[in-house]
Amino acid sequence: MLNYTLRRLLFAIPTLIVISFIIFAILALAPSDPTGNLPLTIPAEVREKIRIALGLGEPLPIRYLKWLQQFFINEPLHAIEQMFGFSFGGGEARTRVVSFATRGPVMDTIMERMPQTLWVVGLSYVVGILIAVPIGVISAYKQYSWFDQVGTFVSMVGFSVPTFFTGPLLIVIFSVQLGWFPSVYDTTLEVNSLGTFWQQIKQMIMPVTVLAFYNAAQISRFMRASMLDNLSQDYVRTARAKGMSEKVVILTHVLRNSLIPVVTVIALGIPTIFSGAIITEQIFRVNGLGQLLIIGIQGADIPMVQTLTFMFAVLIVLFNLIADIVYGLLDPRIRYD
Amino acid sequence: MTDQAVSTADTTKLGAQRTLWGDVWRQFVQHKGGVAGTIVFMTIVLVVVFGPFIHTVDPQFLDIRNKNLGPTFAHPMGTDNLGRDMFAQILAGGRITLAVGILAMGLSLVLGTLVGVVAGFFKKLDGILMRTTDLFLALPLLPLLLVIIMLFRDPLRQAFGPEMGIFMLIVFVIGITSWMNTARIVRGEVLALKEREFVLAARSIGTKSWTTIWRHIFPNVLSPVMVSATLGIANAIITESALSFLGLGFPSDFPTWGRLLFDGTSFMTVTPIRVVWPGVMISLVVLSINYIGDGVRDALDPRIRGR
Amino acid sequence: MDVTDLRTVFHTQDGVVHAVNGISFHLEEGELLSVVGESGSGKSVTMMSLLKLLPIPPAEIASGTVMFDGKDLLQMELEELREIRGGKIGFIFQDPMTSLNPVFNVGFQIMEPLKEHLGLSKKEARKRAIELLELVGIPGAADRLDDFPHQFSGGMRQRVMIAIALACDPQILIADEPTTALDVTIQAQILELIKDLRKKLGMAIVWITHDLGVAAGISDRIVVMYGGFVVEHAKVDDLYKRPLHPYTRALLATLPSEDGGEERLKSIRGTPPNLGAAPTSCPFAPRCEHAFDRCHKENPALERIEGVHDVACWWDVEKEAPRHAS
Amino acid sequence: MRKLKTLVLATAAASCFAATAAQAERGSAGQLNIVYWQAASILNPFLSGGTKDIDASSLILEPLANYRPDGSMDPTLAEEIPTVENGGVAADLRSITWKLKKGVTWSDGSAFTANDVVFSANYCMHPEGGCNAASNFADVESVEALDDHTVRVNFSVAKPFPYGPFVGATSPVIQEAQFKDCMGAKAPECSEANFGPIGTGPFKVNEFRANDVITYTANENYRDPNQPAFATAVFKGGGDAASAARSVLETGEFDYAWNLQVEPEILSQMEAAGKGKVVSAFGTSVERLMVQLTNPDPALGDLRGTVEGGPHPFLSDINVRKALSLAIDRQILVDAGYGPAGQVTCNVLPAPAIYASTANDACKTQDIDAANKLLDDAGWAKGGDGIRAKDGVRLSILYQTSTNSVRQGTQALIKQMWSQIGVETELRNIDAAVFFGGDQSSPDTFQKFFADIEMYTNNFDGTDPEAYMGNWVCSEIPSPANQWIGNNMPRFCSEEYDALSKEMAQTASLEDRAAMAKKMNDMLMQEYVMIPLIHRGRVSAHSNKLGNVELNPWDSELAYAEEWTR
Amino acid sequence: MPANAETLVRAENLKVHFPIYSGIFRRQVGSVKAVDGLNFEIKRGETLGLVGESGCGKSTAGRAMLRLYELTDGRIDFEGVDIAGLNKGDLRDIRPRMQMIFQDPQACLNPRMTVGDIIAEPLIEHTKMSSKEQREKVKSLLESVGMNPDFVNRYPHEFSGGQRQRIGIARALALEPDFIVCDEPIAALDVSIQAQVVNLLQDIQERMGLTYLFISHDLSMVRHIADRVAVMYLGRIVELAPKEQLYKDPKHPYTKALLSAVPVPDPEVEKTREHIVLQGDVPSPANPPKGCRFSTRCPVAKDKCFVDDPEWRKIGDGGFVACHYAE
Repeated sequence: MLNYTLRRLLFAIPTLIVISFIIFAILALAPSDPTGNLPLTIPAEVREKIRIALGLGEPLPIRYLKWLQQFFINEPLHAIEQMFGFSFGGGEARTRVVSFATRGPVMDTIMERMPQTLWVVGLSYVVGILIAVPIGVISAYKQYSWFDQVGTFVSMVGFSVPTFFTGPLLIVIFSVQLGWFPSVYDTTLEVNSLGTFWQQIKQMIMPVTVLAFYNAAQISRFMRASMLDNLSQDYVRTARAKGMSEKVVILTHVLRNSLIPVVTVIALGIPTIFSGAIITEQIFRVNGLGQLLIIGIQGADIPMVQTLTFMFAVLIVLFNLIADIVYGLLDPRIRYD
Repeated sequence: MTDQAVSTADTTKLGAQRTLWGDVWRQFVQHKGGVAGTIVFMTIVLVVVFGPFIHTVDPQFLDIRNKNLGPTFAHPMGTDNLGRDMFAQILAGGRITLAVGILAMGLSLVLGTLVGVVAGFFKKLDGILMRTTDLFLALPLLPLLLVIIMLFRDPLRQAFGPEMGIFMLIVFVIGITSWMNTARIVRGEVLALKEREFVLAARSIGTKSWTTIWRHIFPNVLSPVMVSATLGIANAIITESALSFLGLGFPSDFPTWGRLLFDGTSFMTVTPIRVVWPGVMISLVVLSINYIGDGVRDALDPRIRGR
Repeated sequence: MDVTDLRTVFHTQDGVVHAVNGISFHLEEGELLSVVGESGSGKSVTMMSLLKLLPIPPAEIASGTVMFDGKDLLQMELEELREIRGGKIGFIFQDPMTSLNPVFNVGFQIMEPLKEHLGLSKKEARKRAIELLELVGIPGAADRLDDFPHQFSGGMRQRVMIAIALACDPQILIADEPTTALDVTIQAQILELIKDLRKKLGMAIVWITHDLGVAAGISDRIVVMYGGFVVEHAKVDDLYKRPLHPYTRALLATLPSEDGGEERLKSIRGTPPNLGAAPTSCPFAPRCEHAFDRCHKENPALERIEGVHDVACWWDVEKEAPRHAS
Repeated sequence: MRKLKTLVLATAAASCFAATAAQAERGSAGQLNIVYWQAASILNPFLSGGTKDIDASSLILEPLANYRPDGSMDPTLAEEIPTVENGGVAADLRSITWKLKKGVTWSDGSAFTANDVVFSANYCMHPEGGCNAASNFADVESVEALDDHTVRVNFSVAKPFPYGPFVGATSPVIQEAQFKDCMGAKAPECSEANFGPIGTGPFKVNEFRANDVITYTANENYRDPNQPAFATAVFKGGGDAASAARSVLETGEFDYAWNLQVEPEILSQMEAAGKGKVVSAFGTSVERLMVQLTNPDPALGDLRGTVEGGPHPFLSDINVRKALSLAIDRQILVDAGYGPAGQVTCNVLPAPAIYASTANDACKTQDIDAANKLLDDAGWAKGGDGIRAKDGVRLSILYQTSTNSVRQGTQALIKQMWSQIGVETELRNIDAAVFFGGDQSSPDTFQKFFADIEMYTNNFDGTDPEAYMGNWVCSEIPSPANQWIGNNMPRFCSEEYDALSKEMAQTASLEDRAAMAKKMNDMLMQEYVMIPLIHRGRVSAHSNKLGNVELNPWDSELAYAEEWTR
Repeated sequence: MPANAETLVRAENLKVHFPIYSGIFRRQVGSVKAVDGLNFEIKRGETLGLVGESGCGKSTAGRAMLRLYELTDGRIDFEGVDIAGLNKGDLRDIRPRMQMIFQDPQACLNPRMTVGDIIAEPLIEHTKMSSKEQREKVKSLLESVGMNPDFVNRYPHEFSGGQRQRIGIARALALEPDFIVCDEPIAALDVSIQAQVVNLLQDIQERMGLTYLFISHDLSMVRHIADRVAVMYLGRIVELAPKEQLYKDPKHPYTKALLSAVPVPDPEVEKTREHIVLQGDVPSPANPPKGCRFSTRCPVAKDKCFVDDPEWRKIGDGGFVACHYAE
């Protein structure tokens, strides 16, 4: 297992380098320009100067190498310095990855965004799972029952209705008509009392619902399929022959086996939490990582987009590995070596 | 092998000609959801294909003085904020949306199956192809889409005209970014099939690799591919609507259901009916296709087929 | 245990499959009854029907009674039946690979019925589990309790299955082709073990097999099934010395002779019956060399010939004549 | 139009009412909630050209003078507006001397001096700084502090309009003490300063979250002890215009929403909820069609879209251009896409009033017949497919603009109008970051203009049109030689126009300047090299509870937030 | 069996090892020695039975004989030609002469092809028959394996196990081979069907003069069909002898144990018979025991057995054994 993990990690390095280059090249080739969103009143010469000040004057390979150094050496060093409070030599000369739009270090902005993204998108993922697993279990156990039919129907609708529709719909109903929940998410809210806690709950309900609905739709399908696979296995018969109650048979024997593939699917989906939910974040102004990415793309904030997308790529590679390892841990039959 | 009482039922009617697909079809017909899905889907396809011959209003015609109408006799689904007839737009949008869905799915299946089969069958190519697949999975798609569309829009427009060009581009973009799962599934299936004795039998005869793939591997991976196919259409339709949301989709005078839904969302409170139609159409298609997929999967599953 | 007129059908796309068609047999305390038959003869379905272990639907137990300890298992509430399953009646299945839950260690799986039926504490259950593993001859029992099924070899896995089935000291052990998936030398080990356990524990055993050789070695009585019917029933010596049903005879004849002679094997023509239609004739008639008119019209009932020897056939193989003039 | 009037009246009434409330104590009105659907990414206007960033920082940083909502200049940190009359502007027009208010302090308590002003100029003029306001400092030779409260700006040429530096929110004064280590290439490294500048304005930064939200608290050192009325302010960003409008007009969560580019029927419906009102004001923005006078045929390769590539196959015919303009019903475009935010216009220079020409107003009414006749007479005959052609050249137009739903609506309407005069149109929309970006490698920029018609809005800062009208001189034609930099998109070139432009740069008299500007505007209009469509206003919404608010189209909308009350 | 017939196939030091990779760099750390040095020959027209328990490498050996696996070492002479060294093209030319019948009648037929197409596949690959000729040939093949030739358009799932196995045999016969490897052809069949298939195989052998390598774990069936029998244990042949000799007088202790483990369908014999019950399980072929491979389970093992690998030596009349103490 350890060997396997190390090997995979080792293999991840060239993969990530290739990915980083592709990302970099794609974004550099992309015909969008950070000065494109400036007002037209700014003359072209000034734009050119701005572009050079942003470092766009240098050739692509140099920019790539610079970015590599910033991302892989300067940023981690900076993070360590921040964490432990001591400084490596030459800390002053180290440049970090700096955004075109904010002119501030990209990483700081990303870190600032992390909490709300994790809260809202992460919670919706958790809620989605919590809804999906029982639905999937019951749907499979009572295959073709009315519960199964309704569950299938609802999850299909959840899958097919885009969040750019459900979000505004909820806002119109619950913010405008009923006035129950705020339509704008307050990212500065600090939860320090029961009142603010309640406020936090209220502002999270709608975005979490929208996303959880979508997530639950997909995971419940997986859960159902996996349960169906296992319900027809021989060991289920053995468990029944041992005189185990249906509850134990389903919730211990079958569920444990069925969860193995589902847990890996869930693990594979975790990077999407970090990539945020672009549309939902826009609609509710949660302003998490997804919103940061889309703003970056729209504003041609190349360092921001590069860093974010590369981080997602790292997460995807990492969680692919984690999913495999989790599979190995959950399923004693699998031993990687 | 003791409780095979069930499968011996297969030998029942040796007199009648029965094919595997015949069995699948018979099973599929038993699946209520699948049949209902097929009926709904076919109805939508027929309406979308033949509707414009009956409802002959030009979907692009702007009748600004009749904007934001509710359903009327002349405009069964009302009009939008520029006075375009919604029904005509739904019909026109449906043609494009369905065509995109089906073709993009086709492309992603062809790619996915090809990569999956080759990776599964040729051990030497497995590593590189699977790493490529991982790479595609790990690549951030949004910027990639942006770049592909920027880079290839003009040449394609030159070659095939503005509508066909962007259509091909979008089909291509959705196809190229959605084949990875199919490839993984197919590869897994091929790895298992490769160990099956009939493939060994083919080798013992001396059948060449590509012939073996075509004759023995390919027909047997069709069932997972069919299931991915049904899901693929739904996925492509939803991806197209997301592209419209991001402003990367078709030109604005080229309606698709995704775009109609997105445009209608802002008018949700003014003319609610405007969001209902495209929303219902997308949901209906995705639902019906998923039910068809369920039906196909159940029909292809030998365990269930036995029952 | 007394089984009368058990019928089980499956509802499939192709119509109703009559898997078990009115089977009756009884099992005495401490004896070993073998049920012999080919695939599709209904022997496994019969045993599963006894404790309602078949998935319902598609299966349906159409009729019959299974009297055990004075109660009809088929009429019992599920809760009560659960007490019997694993508690009074233990089950061993054919494929030890798939019959054990792959994600739980064997200790858990042995201890489960102990806790459920005997109400043992975790500690007691563990102690008992070790005893059980030792009983079925697994070396290093205490250490292997935490191992997972895949870490055992096929034979060892089947021993674990036996340990689970024996966990609560059942009165009856139903073994569904327990050695079919095993190699001969391992099969020999398991057979030795069973013989040994019978001596020690004295429970009654129903042994399902298709191997006449295995049945010969361990049985007290044998039931031969074909097409969902019992076609012959006899004490073990009687059956092999004096098979009365043409099917039993043919089955014995197909086995290669011990001296490996050059002569051709005797084979039974045709294929096993399909069970799609409710049987109206003798199921073996199409393959039977003695079949005559009546066989195609009427299905013979099981009838006692002498002592403990029943057969269901219109033809008297010993006299080479129809059994009853009709 | 009637609606607009009522709006204006309502605004006026509100400000009357607010005048009394303005006497309230500092901080008595609680929190001011502002929503911008584009989030602010930085609070240093020199490093960002984004309106959102400039507006957000205008609550903190102040220039020497601001523009009032009526377009007049108003001293902010200066004692008065320097003019030739009061001696502040030198007679040779080559320098301007600002007298600073005394007793002004930065929010950290330190004194505001002329050195800060000088420093701000040096900061922006640093060649490696990439300052966005560099054009404000065009032709500035030096800025010097004559004493602690006097600053002189010296120009290298005569500047008839010397109010570039330090006027308007785009070129405020920053604190030397805070920014002195952030000059030039180091500018981006000073995140702390860029995210939390110390200013003289009514608020100071409490917390800055890039691209998300800014919280402010009232500046306790602000020069007017009663201002601002609000103790705190929140500047929330993100989302889209419609939902921003909703949060002010329907849910009342916010007090002020900016730039509501939303279809008019949606806005009026939201307004009906009664929580707030929609206000609009008109600056100099004109949505217009640019006509490509050179040939954009891809077959030309490198010569595509350049003067060298030859004239456009059909748009070089003025009759075609005129017919295109005649065929457009501008009022429909306004009604469909702009509502209160738009007015029909026939000028590329529609405001301020003294510069607005009335010579071209005929275009306000659509005249399909005249357009058809014009084309018929010019020999463009309709073919079998209903499309006009002459000598094998079909009137088939590729019409591009940036991606934006209102623009796409306008495109569709115009396409249909043109089809009535036998012109075929293909629509294309391009992401704004690409369209307005200067990426040399992209064929889709508005400067390369590889299309027949393109549409966008342009305007100018402040109230002086000199530089703006200078956009259409010959030397401004984009071409590969100047890396496609240049603002003369139609590739219009006229000696007469160039001469007028030069003359204007030498003229100080406002009346003369106005006459010249009108003449230049009329030349462009009568040549139909640009087809103006809509005079676009700013549309914002504010809560009914907010008082003393007036929408300011000439400067930051928040430039006078210190006067707002509840 | 012709008395002194020529040798058709000869395996010499046949080895098939499957590498095991491990560690971070996937270095080969060992190998599963599935087949580890087999020596035997099969005479034309003879049936050699190859018996052993699951995992002993008998199927691997059978497949290696047709070079469906690449050999690690050794050679296979087919009519004097070493097929282990042939290139792809030559191998393809020789394929029609050697065919295989598989264990699982379910898995060895492509479920998506009709019976006619399955049987015709070798004809398409190796002959230039017209499709009509192919049809005829397929029909005659079906007849020759005792099936109704009208079944050509059916799919495999419509047939019972025995019928499927006949189809598999028909496919193997299509190119009229000389040598057929029968890989447990009856293991998955019901008792009553097994006899049918075995009879068929024998009939065909007589008719076409075929040579069989008959792989099975069923000792009594092998006794019936084979002329000589080889017993495999853990990748090696431990004993090879004419069947009468092997069954009557087994030399190797493993053979003895194996024979005694087979239950006899006669209760009286069973009651009196003494069983040699082997203890424990077969060791892993990745890590076979030192010395004699059977030493860990051998009831009569002595010290030497744990150290020295026994020699493959001739014993009795035409028999071979690998045991230090066999006499």
